[in-house]
Amino acid sequence: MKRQIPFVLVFIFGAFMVFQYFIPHESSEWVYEFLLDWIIIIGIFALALGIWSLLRVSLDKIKNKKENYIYSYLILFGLFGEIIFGFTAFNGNGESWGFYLPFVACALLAIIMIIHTIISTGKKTTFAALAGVFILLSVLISIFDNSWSFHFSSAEGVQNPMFRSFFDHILIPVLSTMFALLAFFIASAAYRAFRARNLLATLLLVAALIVMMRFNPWVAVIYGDYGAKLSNWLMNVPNLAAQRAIVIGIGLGIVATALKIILGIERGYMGKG
Amino acid sequence: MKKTAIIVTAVVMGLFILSWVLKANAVSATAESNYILRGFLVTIAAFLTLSVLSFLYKDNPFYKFAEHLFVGVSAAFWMCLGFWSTIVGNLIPRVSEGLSNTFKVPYIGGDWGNVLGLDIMNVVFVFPIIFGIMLIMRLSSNYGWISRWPLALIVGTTAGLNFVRYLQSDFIQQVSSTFVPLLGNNWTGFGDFFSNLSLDASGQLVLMLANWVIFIGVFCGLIYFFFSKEHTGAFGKASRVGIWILMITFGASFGYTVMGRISLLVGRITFLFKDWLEIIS
Amino acid sequence: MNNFLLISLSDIGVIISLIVIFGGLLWLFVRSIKAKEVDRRIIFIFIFVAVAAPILFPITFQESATEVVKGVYNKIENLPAGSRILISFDFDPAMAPEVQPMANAISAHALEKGHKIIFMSLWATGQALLSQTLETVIIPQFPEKEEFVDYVNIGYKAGNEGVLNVIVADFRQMFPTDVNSVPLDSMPIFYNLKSCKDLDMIVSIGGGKPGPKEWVLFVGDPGNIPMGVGVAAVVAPQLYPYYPKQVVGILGGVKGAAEYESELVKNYQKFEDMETPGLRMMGPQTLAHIVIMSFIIIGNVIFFRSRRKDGTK
Amino acid sequence: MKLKTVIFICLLLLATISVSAQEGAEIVPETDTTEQMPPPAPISLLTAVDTDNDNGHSVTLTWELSPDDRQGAKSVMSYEIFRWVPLMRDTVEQVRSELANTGQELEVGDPTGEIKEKRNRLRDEYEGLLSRYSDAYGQYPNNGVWKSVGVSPSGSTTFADKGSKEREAFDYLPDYCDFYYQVFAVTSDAGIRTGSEIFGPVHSYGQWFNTGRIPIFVAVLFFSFLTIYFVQRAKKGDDLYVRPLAGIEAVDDAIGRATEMGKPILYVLGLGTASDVATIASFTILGRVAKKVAEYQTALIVPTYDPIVMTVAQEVVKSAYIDAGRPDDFKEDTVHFVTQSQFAYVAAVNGTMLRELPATNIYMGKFFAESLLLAETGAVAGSIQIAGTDEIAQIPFFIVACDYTLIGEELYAASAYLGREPVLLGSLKAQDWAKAALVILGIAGLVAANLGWTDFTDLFHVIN
Repeated sequence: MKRQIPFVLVFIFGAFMVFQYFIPHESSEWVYEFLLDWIIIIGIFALALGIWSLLRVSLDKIKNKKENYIYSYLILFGLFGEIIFGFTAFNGNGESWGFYLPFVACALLAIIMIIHTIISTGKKTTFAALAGVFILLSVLISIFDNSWSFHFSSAEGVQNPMFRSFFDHILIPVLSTMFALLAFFIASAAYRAFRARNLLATLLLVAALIVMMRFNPWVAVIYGDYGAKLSNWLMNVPNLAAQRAIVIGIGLGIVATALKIILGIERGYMGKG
Repeated sequence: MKKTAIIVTAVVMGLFILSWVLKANAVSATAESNYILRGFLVTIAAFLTLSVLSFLYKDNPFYKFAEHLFVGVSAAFWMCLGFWSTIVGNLIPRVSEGLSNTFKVPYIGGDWGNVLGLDIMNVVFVFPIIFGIMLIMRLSSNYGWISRWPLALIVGTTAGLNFVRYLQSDFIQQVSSTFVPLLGNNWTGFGDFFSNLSLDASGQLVLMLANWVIFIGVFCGLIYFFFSKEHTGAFGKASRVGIWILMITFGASFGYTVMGRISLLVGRITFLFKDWLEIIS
Repeated sequence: MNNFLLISLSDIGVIISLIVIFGGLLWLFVRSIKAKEVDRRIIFIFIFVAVAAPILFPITFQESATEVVKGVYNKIENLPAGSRILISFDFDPAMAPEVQPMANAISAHALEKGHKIIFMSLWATGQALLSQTLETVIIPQFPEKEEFVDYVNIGYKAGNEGVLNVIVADFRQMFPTDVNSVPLDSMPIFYNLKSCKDLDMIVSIGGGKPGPKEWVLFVGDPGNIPMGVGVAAVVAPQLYPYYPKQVVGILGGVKGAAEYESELVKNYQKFEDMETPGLRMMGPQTLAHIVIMSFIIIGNVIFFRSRRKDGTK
Repeated sequence: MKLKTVIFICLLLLATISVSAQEGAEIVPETDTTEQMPPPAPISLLTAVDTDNDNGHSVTLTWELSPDDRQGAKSVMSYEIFRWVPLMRDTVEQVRSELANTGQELEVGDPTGEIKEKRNRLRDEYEGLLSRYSDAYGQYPNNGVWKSVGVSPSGSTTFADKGSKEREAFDYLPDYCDFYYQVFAVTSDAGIRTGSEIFGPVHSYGQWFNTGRIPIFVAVLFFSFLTIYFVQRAKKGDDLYVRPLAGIEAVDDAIGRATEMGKPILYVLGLGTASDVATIASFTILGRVAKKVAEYQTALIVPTYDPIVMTVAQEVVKSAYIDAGRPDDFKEDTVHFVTQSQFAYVAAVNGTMLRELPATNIYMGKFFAESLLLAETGAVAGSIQIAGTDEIAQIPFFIVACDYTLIGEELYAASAYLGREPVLLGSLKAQDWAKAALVILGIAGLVAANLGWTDFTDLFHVIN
């Protein structure tokens, strides 16, 4: 029973999605549209699952003082800092910040202390007392400072300049620099792997060189337009053919797997390998 | 060993503070408010950029610092956006009038009428919440199995969508695109063909060649992907041609990609030079 | 595609950095004949210098547009004024240096031709970049264009392909309002515009998933709407199978952006002095490509020399 | 303050639009004119039918061109299409716009609940009106006017009067109502025009089958038949050959190598979700690898990106250990969640590679830009690397940086090949037959295209 119901569900929803494609009637469209909405909404709950796992892994490291556990505090700071920014808003015109940043600091420390109270084995009372102090401080600030406010009631938190600042000055630099590392790695991979060991490797190497040539101004001087034309031809003709062959293959593979899933032939994804 | 680490950390901290002060000073000159904060933010962005770049040398504490901070902030960022845009923006207006008022979003439930005193839209959109909660039940060891239901919903729906969609886009469409005239699009006879022979990209010969290469490439490529037949004889030869064409393509795409990766590095270095050091305009 | 180098001889910085790069490469080449492998960190340093030097001391190149790029350009050029174009920003800050110049150039071109633009994004992180384009390109360059009439920003919606599935049939179901909660029904630009099928053209700019490919599969192709795409170089080859049937043209990577910009600068007086980040980025590109190609050659020299050594032993 | 301004502007715009719409729309066309120029000849054979293959709410008109279409002095420049609408439509539209306005007012705030009450009242009224709509249309030609619904350029002989299916949209077009149409041939002087004969009544309604998609329907049936047929045959015990895949053969050797070296195996599932086909294929391969690993008692590390993928992978590995007869050796943290952020995930996996120095790295699933970051770091760590992905853009990087790579569809085939389960092999056989059919169709289509038989190539034309 426990095992069968999910496969029945898979069949029902899968078969519906196949049939609705052929049914233009609005009742079919209606169901189709809200099913898609459902999936988007369920996805958000999965995100909560992810955050929970992240927290659990970090707390586990801190609790057991595993290697590099000190860095797990950074995860906690980043996580809760950004959440606080995302749910509070700044009322002022950007001139006066009041005690907003001290509040954030107190709230963050309070959260960390609460977590410590929960996970620590000894010194529970010390952590609890510290947590109390920081909670009190942040409550006091939130009562007496009018330059900012909680915005549990509207999406203004996302417009909070600090929320955006964290995005602009922490997320973006790390993300785009990680990505930029690829410029270095692509060079070292080319150096290491592009060696004419056999026919296939040579084909790979020559094609790569031809395409990269179009950036070489001296090649353009010697061969005129033909270098660039050859590289475009490579990208447009053999590339198109190979892409199409792969796309058709992958398409068929996906279609076959989808069919197997709908019919309950493929069951590996439910955890029985 | 320990001593060097302390010295390096101290130097980096010193540089960080120096950059912060100088940057704040530079910002304050442009009469922007909160210059201390702005100076800090630009400095931390530069610091994180350099920290990640230091990974090229080897794994080190600065890299770990950037990485862990990044993990925390990104998780929270996605969560906040998902909450405001999907839960508040899409779900709440459809299920609860009270919550809609609290979150100041227009309540759109009730548009589909009532059945047995229940609002249809409310009922329909309560299901994803139930499924979402079932998904979270995964955390429970006793009721974890129930999380398979929403998984079944997601997998089943996507499978159904994929089934017809890929059949159309990647199969029927791609096949019909392969129906190309092998003699080129405006064939005017052999006499004309040989008298106007040129290597020009829009010339008849090149167009014809392109169509032939596409035709042979697609079919040899497909033959390479035959799994249930031994690749011997003519079949094996065709499959060889197939893998050659695949390799040429992979080499070409690799070479093509270099450009994009360099651009990303340009972006980062420009940031360092322009926004942080201000040595270029 | 006539690239030729326009180095002003007075530029000492350029000369020095070129000497450093090519001298270093020569030295490595000599070493390679003795079959000595190069440490990856040395390659990293070369790449860094090759990219950083042209940023400090600009080197410029000339560009002219190729057919695939012209496909997008001509489509925008030939649409009757007042056509409605949707431009979707499907990228994140990491990809932005590569594709945002295209987004800027295409938006500017479309507005200049008198088209109306609907901006949106399938990536949460794209929304900030979208506002950036509005604030730094559209508003300063086209002060006479009115929001809600000539362009509108309807922002980001979560749901990836799900969003596309919905808007191909009905816009308002996914986007009842624009980014500032102004209802679409109140905007002249959305008058009589129900779904994507009522658009005259869609331009998707991106490089990941969901991105241009999903737009083609889920919207452009089923809705039979002309699609132009601007993509990061890495995914450009993937879109070629859809050209020219399902997409009118492709801008691939920064080179595509540079070509589009050069076409704009050439044909429009208004754009003569505009910022051309795409063109500017070609200097580092060229040097870095040469460095990588040199390393491939060096690697092969090492390979053949060492094989010979092994053979003689 | 800012919000108020915006709303004010919006209301203003809305008002302008509705006013202009009313001005422009409901003109009873004047057919007789006192100009010297004679009116053009009317169009002929006007017919209107429900638009095919849609959800209703649309009527398609066809006609024969006016003889004066772009001809001569009284040249017809365009055709204006009119539909008869009952007078009640004004009331409907008024209630509708009031209803829409209350929606906007609600956004500003509704402290007393007054607006909400008004909205409910309006909605009841609106629904009541709509229920009488059909009757009102049925009263033709009494109590109604002709309303312009669109203009079609000269030379065109069809027009789709398409409305919205949303009941509260401004262009809602009800189904199953008697519609009457008239088409005017209009000259360059908008006043000089000639109306056609009136056509009606016609209904719009939704269809239950999209005939334009028959080719796909046939493909669905064909493919399902093939799959079921070969799966049945495989179940009966037919021996099905699968050609060896170098990448998969290498997996067993790599596990052996890791055992000899006493180093772990790193299995990366990629960034896919549990519904991605590549990830689903990867689960099957993971099951095989885990079983071998359990038999050899080697260590396995599976960092995951997606929480759902993590839980599934845990169960897959667990059952593999049970199958291998070593359930006690299974540890929960073999499979662990890292984070749901692409580059942070990569950073963590890269760290693992440099610290644990695994003998073998296996990358199977969906990979994006991180493919090369992972594979290069793995190469630095000196591991044997086997990769497989269906993400076409990333295949070149794996080919360059890894020792073995499964290209695209090979990844799906590998799961069948490794599993050796007859049903999976059967479906692989079906895939090959579909491919063969495709090659034959392709060649036939090519011949047809070259001989100019468009009838055949049109068979593959899918109407959307």
